[in-house]
Formats: sequence, C-alpha cells, structure tokens
Amino acid sequence: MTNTSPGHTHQIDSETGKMGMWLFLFTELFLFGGLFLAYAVLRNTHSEGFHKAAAELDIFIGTINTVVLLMSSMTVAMSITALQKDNKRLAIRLLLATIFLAGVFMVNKYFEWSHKFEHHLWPGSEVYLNLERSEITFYGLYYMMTGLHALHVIIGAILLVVTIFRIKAGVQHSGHYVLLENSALYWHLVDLIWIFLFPLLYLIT
Amino acid sequence: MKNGEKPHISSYTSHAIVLIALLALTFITVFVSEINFGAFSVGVALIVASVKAVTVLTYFMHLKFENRFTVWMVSGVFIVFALVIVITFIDYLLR
Amino acid sequence: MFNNGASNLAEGVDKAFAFIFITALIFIVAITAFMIWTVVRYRRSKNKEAAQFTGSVKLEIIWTVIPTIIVLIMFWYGWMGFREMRRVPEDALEITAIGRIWEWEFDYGNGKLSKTLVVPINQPVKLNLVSEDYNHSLFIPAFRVKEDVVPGYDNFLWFEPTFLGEYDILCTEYCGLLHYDMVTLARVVEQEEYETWLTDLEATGNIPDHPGLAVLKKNACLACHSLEGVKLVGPAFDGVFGTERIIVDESGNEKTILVDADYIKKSVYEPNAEIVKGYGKNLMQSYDKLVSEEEIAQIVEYLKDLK
Amino acid sequence: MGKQDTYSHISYLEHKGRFKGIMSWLTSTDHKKIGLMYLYAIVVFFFVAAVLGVLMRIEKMNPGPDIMDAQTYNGIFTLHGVIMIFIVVIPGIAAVFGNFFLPIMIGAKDVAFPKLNLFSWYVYIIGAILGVLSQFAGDGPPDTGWTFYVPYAANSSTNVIFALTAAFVLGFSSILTGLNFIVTIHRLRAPGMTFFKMPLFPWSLYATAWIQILATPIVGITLLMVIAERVLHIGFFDPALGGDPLLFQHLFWIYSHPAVYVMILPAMGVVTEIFPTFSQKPVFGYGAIAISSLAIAVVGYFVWGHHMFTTGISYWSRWFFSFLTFIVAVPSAIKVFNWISTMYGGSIQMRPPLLYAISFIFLFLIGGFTGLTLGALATNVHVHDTSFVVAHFHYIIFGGMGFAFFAAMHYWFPKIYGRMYSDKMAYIAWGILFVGFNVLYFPLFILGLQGMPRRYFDYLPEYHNGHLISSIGAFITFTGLILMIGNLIYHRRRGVVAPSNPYQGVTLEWQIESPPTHENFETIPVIQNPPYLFKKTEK
Ligand code: HEA
Ligand code: HEA
Ligand code: HEC
Ligand code: CUA
Ligand SMILES: [Cu+2]
Repeated sequence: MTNTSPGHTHQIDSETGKMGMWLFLFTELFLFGGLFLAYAVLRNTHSEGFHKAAAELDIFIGTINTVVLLMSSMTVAMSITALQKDNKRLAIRLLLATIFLAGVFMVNKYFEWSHKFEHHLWPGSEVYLNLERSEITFYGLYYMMTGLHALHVIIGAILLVVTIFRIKAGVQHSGHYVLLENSALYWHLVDLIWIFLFPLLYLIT
Repeated sequence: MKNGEKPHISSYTSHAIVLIALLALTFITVFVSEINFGAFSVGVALIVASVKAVTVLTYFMHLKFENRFTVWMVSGVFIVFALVIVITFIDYLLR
Repeated sequence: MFNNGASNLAEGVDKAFAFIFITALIFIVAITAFMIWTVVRYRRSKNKEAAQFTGSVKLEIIWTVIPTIIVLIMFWYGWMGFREMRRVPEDALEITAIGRIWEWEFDYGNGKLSKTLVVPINQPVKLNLVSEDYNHSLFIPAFRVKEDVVPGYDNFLWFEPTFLGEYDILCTEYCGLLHYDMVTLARVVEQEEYETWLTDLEATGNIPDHPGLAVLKKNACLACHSLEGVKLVGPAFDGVFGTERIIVDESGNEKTILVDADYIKKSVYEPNAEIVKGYGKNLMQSYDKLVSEEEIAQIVEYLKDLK
Repeated sequence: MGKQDTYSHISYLEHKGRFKGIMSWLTSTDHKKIGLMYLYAIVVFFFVAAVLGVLMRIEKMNPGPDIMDAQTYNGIFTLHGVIMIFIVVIPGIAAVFGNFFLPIMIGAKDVAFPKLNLFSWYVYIIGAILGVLSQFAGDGPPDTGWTFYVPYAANSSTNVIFALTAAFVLGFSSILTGLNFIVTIHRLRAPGMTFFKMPLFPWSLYATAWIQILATPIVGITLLMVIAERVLHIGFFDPALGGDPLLFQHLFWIYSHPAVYVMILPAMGVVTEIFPTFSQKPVFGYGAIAISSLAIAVVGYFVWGHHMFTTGISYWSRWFFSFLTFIVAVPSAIKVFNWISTMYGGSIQMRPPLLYAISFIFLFLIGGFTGLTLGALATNVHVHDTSFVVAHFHYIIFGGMGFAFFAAMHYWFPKIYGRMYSDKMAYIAWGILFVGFNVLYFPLFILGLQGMPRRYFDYLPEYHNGHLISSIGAFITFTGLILMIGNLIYHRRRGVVAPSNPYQGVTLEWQIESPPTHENFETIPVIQNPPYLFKKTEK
C-alpha cells in the first residue's frame, strides 16, 4: 500500500506492514476462537452426539485436505525465498502452485458438502431438524466452521492472485515484498486454523 | 528492512523438511485416532495439533527470525485465548 | 435497604450493601472535598508558582494496598451473603416455579397449580425454576432473591420468609412484549392457613385439557388471546370460528374473510400476512417451527367448540 | 525517497486535496479530517439516541401507557442502547480525539495506515446506517435490548438481523481503528520518544486498542452465529434445537465487558492530559497511570461473568468473577488518587475543561462504587437487572465517558478550530447539565434498590415518585446539553481567534499552530524530555 498524503511519500516499510498483518491475524484468530469456544462448550454437554455425528464425516477427504493445505503452506513460504533470491519466475510459479492447491481443497470441500446435501443434510432442512438435538448442534458447528474457513481460503487465494500481479508489475521485488509476506502470513493462518479444525471435527469419534 | 540489516532467507530444503515433519504428524494423528484412547484421544489429538501449529508459526511464518516483540505478541495472544477457555470452563465443569 | 427484608437472606445482602455504601460515602465525600479544597487553595491568583514534584513511590504503594484491602473486604461480605443463598436446608418445601410468556405458575405437585405463590412463614422454601420458552428471572425484592429462569437449565433459589404479608414477584429478565406485566404476588401465611389453602386448591393440573387447549397453553398463546372475550394483545378466541373478519393484507388492502381452518393455519404460520384490522403488525410471531399441522388441527377442533 | 513537500502554513481545514467542498472531506486520508468526520457523525447519532432516551422518560413520567405502546417502548430502548453503545461511545473518544491527536502527540504526520483509517470511517458509517435502517426495513424495529439475549433474539419476529449485522459491521470498524493505532504507536513515534516518554492519552489509546483487537472479533462471530441461528435454525443457542442459551451470554460478555473499558480508558486518558495543564504541574505518578491502563485492559478482559451472576452459572464461577471484578477496581482507584494529587500544590486555573474533568471524577466515583455494589455477589442478586444497573451505567458512561468527552471538546476546541468558545456560557451550561444529570439518574438508584426492574414499559404505583423526578431531570439535562453544544457550534466560526497555546500546555499538540497545518509539523520534533515538563530541567 502506498501512501498519498504529503509528508508520507515513502512506501510503508515492511516492519509496519507486517505488524499490521499480524494484528489482523489476531482478530481472525479470535473470530474462529469464538467458534472454538462454542465447540468446546457444546461438545462438553453433548459428547455422545458429537461422537456419533463426527463418525459420519469422511476422514479420508479430511486427511487429503490437510495434506493439501500443508503443501500449499510450504509452496507459499518457498515463494518468499524465491523472491528474496530475485527469482521472480519461480516465485510466481510457486504462488500458482499454491492457488492450484487451494483449488484442490475447495473441490474436495465441494464434494464433501454436496455429498451431505444429497442426503438433504443442510442446516434448516427437514432431515437436519429431525436429527437428535446434539447432532444438530454438531452439524451446525461443522457447517459454520468449515464454511467460514472455506471463505478464508477464497479470500486468501484472491490475495495471492493480486500478489502475482504485483510481482509481475515489478512492484514487489527482492527489495520490497511486504505484500507477498503478508499474503503468505494470511495463507498460513488459513492452514493454522485447519490444523485444529481437522482433528476436532473429523478425528474425535 | 530497517538499519540495513539483512532479512533472513530460509532455504528451500528447510521448508521441505518442515513439510515432511508436518505430514508425519498428520499421519500420526490419523493413525492414533483409529485406536481408542478413551478420554485421552482428544488430548492427544490436540497436543499433536498444537505441535503442528507451533511448527507452522516458527518456520513457515518466520517467527523464529522476527523481532522479539512479535514473538511476545503471538504468545500473549494465545495465552489470552487459552485463559478465556479455561475461565469459561470454571462454569461448565463445576456446575 | 429501602424496604425491610422479609426473609432470612435479607440480612446478608443488606450487610454487604451497608458496608459498601458507607465506604463509598466516605471516599466520595473525602475525594470531592479534597478536590474542591485544592482548587480553591491553589488557585492561580493565590499560587503563582506550581510545585514540580512528579510522584511518590510511598504514596503509590499506600493507595494500591489500602483499596485492595477494602475491596477484598467488600468481596468477602458479598460472598458470605451469597453463600447462604446456595445452601438449601434439607427440610425445604419444594415448589416448581414455571415461567412462560408472560405469566408465572407455581406447581405444588399432584397437579396443584397456582398463579400466586403461597408459602408458610418460617419454613424454608426451595423454588425449582423452569422456563417453557425464553429467559425469565424470578425476583422477589422483599426477600432479596433473584435467579434467572433459563430454558434447558435447572436453576433454583430458596428463602425462608420471616414476616407475614404480600410481596411482589417480578420478572427481571427481558422476555418480550409484556415483560413488564409478568408480575404476581407472594403471600406469606401461617402454617395452618397454608395447609387449608393447599387442600382447597383444585388439582386442575390433573384434569386433562382438550388437546387443542393443551397446545394453546403449551405455546403460551393465551398470553395474548383470551378465552373469555377480553381483548388482550390479540383478539379473543371465543366465538371467532365461523365469524367474519376484516383483515389487512401485506399490501395494505382490506378484505373481509371467514375464519376457517385454513385461515387459522395461516394466522399461526404467517401472522403478518393478514392482520386483523385494528391490531398491530409484528406482535405475533410465526409458530412454524413450534406448532405442527396436527396441532393446528387440534386447535381448530377446540376453537370450533368454544362459543 | 519520493518528492519532498514544501511546508505550507495553511491550516488543515483549508488544505486543498484533489477535490473541493464536501468531497475534499470524504476522500481525505488526513487523520484530523477523519477525526472530525467521526465527531460529526457521532454527535448526530448521539442526538438521535438521546431524544429516544427522553421519549422513554416521558413515557415513564406516569404509570400506564402515555405516549406509546409496549412494543414501541421495547423498540426504543433497544435502538437507544444499540446506538449509544455501538455507534456513540465505543468509537467515541478514540475515533474522534484519538484520530485527531494521537499522531500529533507522538510527533507523527499521520497514522500508520491513512487509507485504512478512511476505510474504517466508511465501514462505521455503513454500520450506523444499517442500524438506523433496522427501524424501517423488514418487519419492524428490533426489540431485543442491546444485549440480544437468545432465545428471545432468535425468535423475535422483528428485524433483529439488521441490528445484528449493524453491530457486526461497527465492530469491524472498531477493530481496524485499534489496529491502526497500535501500529502507529509502535512505528511512528518521533525520534527520542520512548514508550515512557509518551504522553498518557496515547498510552490509554494503546491499552484500548488491544482490547478492541482481541475482544471485538468474539462478539462478531457471536452475532454471526445468532444470524445463522435465525436464518438456518442452527442449534447453537436455542435450547429448542439443542443449543445453550448461557453460551451466548458468555460469548456476548467476553466482548461486551471489555468493551466498557474501551469506553472509559480513553476518557481517563483525556482527563490525565487536562489536570497537569491546568495545574501547570507534571502529572503525579506517570508510571502508575500508564501501567494501570494496561492492568485495567488485561484484568478487565477476564471479568465478563459478573453480568451473569444470577443466570445459574456455577458457584465457583460466580466466586471467581466477583473476585476479579473487585481486583479491576484497584487500578481505577490508583488513577483517581494520582489525578487529585496532580492538582495538589499546582497553580490551578479554573477553566471549563478542568471543571468538566473534576465533575468526571465525581460522577465516575459514584458510578464506580455502585459498580462495586453490583460486583458483590450478595448485593448483585438484589439489584441485578433493576434500574440500579441502569443508573450505574449512565453514571459511568454518560457521567464518566460523556463528561470526559465534553471536557475534551472544550480542551481541544481552540486547537481544532482555532477559535475560543465563551467560558461564561460553558459554565452556565455545565451548571444546568450537572444538576439535571443527577436529578435524572440518582432516583434510579433508589428505585432499583426498591425493586424496580429495568426494561419495564410500565411500573407498579409505588415507584411513581422516583420516575417522576427522574423524568424532570431529563428535561433539565436536555437544556444543559443544548446550551453546551450550542456554545461550541456558535463559536466554531465566530469565536475570538485562539492563540496556538491558550492554556500553556506542554504536550506536542500545543507546540504547533492552531488549527494545525495539513502536515502537522514543519520538522519532526526530536524528543529528549519526559512529556509533562512545565519548568526547564536545568535549575
Ligand atoms: C464505561 C463503562 C463502564 C465502566 C467503566 C464500568 C465499570 C465497572 N462496572 Fe459496570 N456496567 C456498564 C458499564 C461500565 N461499567 C454497563 C453498560 C453495564 C450494563 C450492561 C447491561 O446489562 O446492559 C454495567 C454493568 C455492570 C455489572 C452487572 C450488573 C448486572 O447486570 O447485574 C457489574 C457487576 O459487577 C458492573 C461492575 C462494574 C465495576 C466493578 C466497575 C469498575 O471498573 C469501577 C471501578 C471504579 C471505582 C471503584 C471508583 C474509583 C475508585 C476509587 C475512588 C478508589 C477507592 C476505591 C476503593 C476503596 C475500592 N457493571
Ligand atoms: C452513552 C450511553 C448512553 C447515554 C448518553 C444515555 C442517555 C440517556 N438515557 Fe440511556 N441507556 C444506555 C446508554 C446511554 N443512555 C444503554 C446502553 C441502555 C440500555 C438499553 C437496554 O436495556 O438494552 C440505556 C437505557 C436507558 C433507560 C432504561 C430503559 C429501561 O430499562 O426501561 C432509560 C430510561 O430512562 C434511559 C434514558 C436515558 C436518558 C433520558 C438519557 C439522556 O441523558 C440523554 C441526554 C441527552 C439529551 C437530553 C438531549 C441531547 C441534545 C439534543 C437532542 C439537542 C439537539 C441539539 C442541537 C441539534 C444543537 N436510557
Ligand atoms: C405476542 C402475542 C401473541 C401470541 C403469543 C400469539 N398471538 Fe395470535 N395474534 C396476536 C395478535 C396481535 C393478532 C392480531 C394480528 C394478526 O392477525 O396478526 C393475532 C391473531 C391471531 C389469529 C387470528 C385471530 C382472529 O381473530 O382473526 C389466530 C388464529 C391466532 N392469532 C392464533 C394464535 C395461536 C394459535 C398462538 C399460539 C401458538 C398465538 N396466536 C400466539 C398476538 C399473539
Ligand atoms: Cu419474563 Cu421478563
Ligand atoms: Cu462488566
């Protein structure tokens, strides 16, 4: 981000930009934090139903998605290294790989959700409302948490696309790459949250 | 960078090693979840997840090479969140 | 406090209040007086040169430690008064207090229901709090007791009334339209009087209601619709079935329609689609989650007979 | 790097950007203009909500329905609460005076992210408009109270979703402002200004900003969950679907208790600036005041349960929250004692800002001590959700944060507009306001102790006298406020031209022109001394 007000003709230096990003990540963390807290509390009161409902989730897809996200986290981290070493082409390729992996993640998610929808299991549906109370709660959390997470995947991917264009335009280069660093940080956050979502939703049966 | 200090450049191999470690941890949790540890299974899963999270934070997110203050902030924030959970559970567990 | 406490718990509450109140009074008066004095004494016309000291560790410690001690004492008083409120004696008389929009009901067991709370003097009473819909809160100012009535939770409170008389029971958790009207009485009577009262209390809870009436009761429809021709929030129910009504639909047009089964169903599921003329919009909420079609049929059956 | 601007001595008010007229404001990233845009928006919304407050008082003058029905009353206190809390006092001092003076007081030319700053203002306006729209769109004014307690909020047929979204959007704006301030304080302090050479108003903003960042997202997600619950019937909170109504209250207060410190901390910062200036004396106990702000922020984060003492939370949970509630009172106490000691031995010039600051302390004391009454377990059971609570928070928000806001308006008025207001009018307005305020709210304490619940459209006849007195107080307050605001508005253009330092203040904002230029400083100052040094150090 450049700054137009006079007296501030410099670009925002990387420390400032990065600090802003970290603070923003904290708010994201607490946004999900509220959901994690709700999860903890509701699981405490409905542990039976949670076990039962969690068993319905597909561990295989969940694992694949975990692997995909971890890999994408690595590619985006490598992309910073590449840009630092002035290897623009590699940096862009690594970002493209990251976005590709994000796509894979979303496709998996799509299959997972549409599988549920085929069974008429979406929030508010007849089937849904006729489940046991505790299962309703679990699925509510499941949809809300994975849905919000998926939204973050999309935002993160868009951010990465923007970054690619900025690198192409030469605005982000080995001497100045706050945007790349920040989008990478954001992307890692997406990964970080999934690291917790995965065991909580899929594994604890 | 300020004061002309050189930013740390992590090597490609170090990133790859971190990934391998993370994948290994993932498979361990999936594997462990198949065995039933009863009440402990949640604990085990969460501990592994925390280890993974710390790994991502330190290496991928460069915390290891950031200034001290950022590290303090991040740890502080996690502590605050943990306290919120603990305090809420003073209510739920002792009811 | 401002009305005398009429239960054993009042003492603990009033003591804590007195301590906090007196401390507060001393501090507020002292600090205000000090401020006025400094402002007058050190006014610029008299004191041209300001002293330039910047602090004192000793004072800093004093006014950290002393308030800490004072607040801990306050905390202790509060805790002691509160501890009593959670220690229910073994021999307490158990009554279930039911909160629903917008009335209280007290269940004395064996189907004996009463709209007012009647309790014998000097007898510990435990109220088990049950909500049928939203959050309510049962508050008896004279007894210094209050506890929320939360759906899905087993809350309770207890007290031992120490004076004869009638005391207000209020709802202090906002619960919608007639929250302010969710008021009833607690009557403290002699033991004998209590017993005769209880014996005379009809066990209405045991006579099964018409299934339609049961649905109306369960969903608290009667909070707004009377069965005796009185206009409450909504129109009275007796004699509606089969009569004509002027209604206003969503685009504001007036129509005359006949009250039949379909109209009643629509009134329950989409109350805002057709408003009876003279009544407000948005007062009645949709019951599509809460009342099944089967139950509507029962309501209709009931309303048919209600003349 | 970049081109070097030549310094022009044109005030920021006349500074020409790319656009003219109102657009030059709406597109400006100048922190001063953004601060003023917040000010105007907040004042407008304050009037709206205040009029609603007066309407409630008129309704309650006599028992029985007078000028409205119960549904309208429920809608009115909801809107009154939502506007006052989310639109007026939470941004309040931080967004107005924080934006305007934080960069100046730390010797910076702007905040760290000026565009983001402008963006947060737009987010704020969108949120505010949504809040107002909730009254007209859809199914009628929301009637849940500003606390949105579920299950009622999940079932009410009114337009709750709009109000929830509005609060969510406003929270987002508040987060961005907080983020901006933290980065600004860390990165843009003038050379030589260490953290402990920073004035105390920035310190209080720093503590506030951390709360904004770490607490607001929780309420954000909570409101989203209620929306999901309403739209999709997900069972988070509604027991009919397996949810937990107390979970909502936990989540809500995890934010909304810290939010009360978002309101009061900047207010404390303001009066901390005022006392030294009018006493011509360094602030007493600089370190203690700075650290106690952080202490309030940290401890205050964990006391949310004191709003839930009677909901049936566990015995030890009540114990714990009550205990911590008393602990947070101590840093507030420390501040009060330091303020009054700052005046001791000074050379005190009585001017309107000081008068407002002193009345702040008085009213804050009453609000604070009644807070302690609420925090004690036994007494809370009696007074929870009665008008005692209503009186407590009006004393501490309106009397505390409100009076500090007025103090700040008078204190910085000459700097902002380059004109002086009339002192005489300010005193008269203060007198009426102060008397009216106490007549308005003090009776509510007594009513509450007698058992008058809050959010009651009507009341039992025994509470009539108190309500009548209180309603009369509302009119007096109204008169006082109009006089005060009128005085300021009138003299904004017509007042005597103000010198650059009318009160002999020593913090950086008084060292530059009035009104400041667009760039604030001709050259960025280099700081050597602690902030409140009224006499040279070398004796
Ligand atoms: C600016 C906002 C603000 C501030 C700063 C405070 C400050 C405090 N509040 Fe208040 N509070 C509200 C706004 C605020 N509150 C609101 C809006 C509500 C109602 C919400 C709703 O339900 O709608 C509320 C409700 C509320 C409740 C819940 C009531 C209920 O519903 O049952 C409680 C209970 O503990 C409480 C306590 C306190 C305490 C202990 C402080 C303390 O921080 C006060 C500390 C200050 C002092 C103690 C005075 C100064 C000290 C001295 C001069 C030194 C001497 C002191 C000693 C010797 C102890 N408040
Ligand atoms: C900043 C916070 C704030 C402020 C300042 C006020 C100010 C006022 N409030 Fe407050 N109030 C709240 C925050 C606030 N309120 C909150 C959070 C609630 C809880 C809501 C809930 O329960 O959900 C509440 C609830 C509440 C109730 C309780 C409702 C109930 O429980 O039944 C009442 C009742 O009397 C009331 C009255 C008033 C009055 C009379 C004022 C007055 O003092 C207002 C003073 C202002 C004026 C009198 C007029 C101002 C000037 C003008 C309009 C002039 C215009 C001039 C020009 C154009 C130049 N309020
Ligand atoms: C909050 C108060 C309230 C509650 C509770 C309520 N209603 Fe109503 N009801 C109204 C109002 C007001 C009207 C008139 C406006 C309208 O037609 O929507 C009304 C209208 C009706 C009508 C049309 C009556 C006529 O005379 O034409 C029917 C039938 C009805 N309600 C049934 C019910 C049933 C069944 C329930 C419970 C499951 C219920 N109501 C609960 C307020 C309420
Ligand atoms: Cu029931 Cu309020
Ligand atoms: Cu609080």
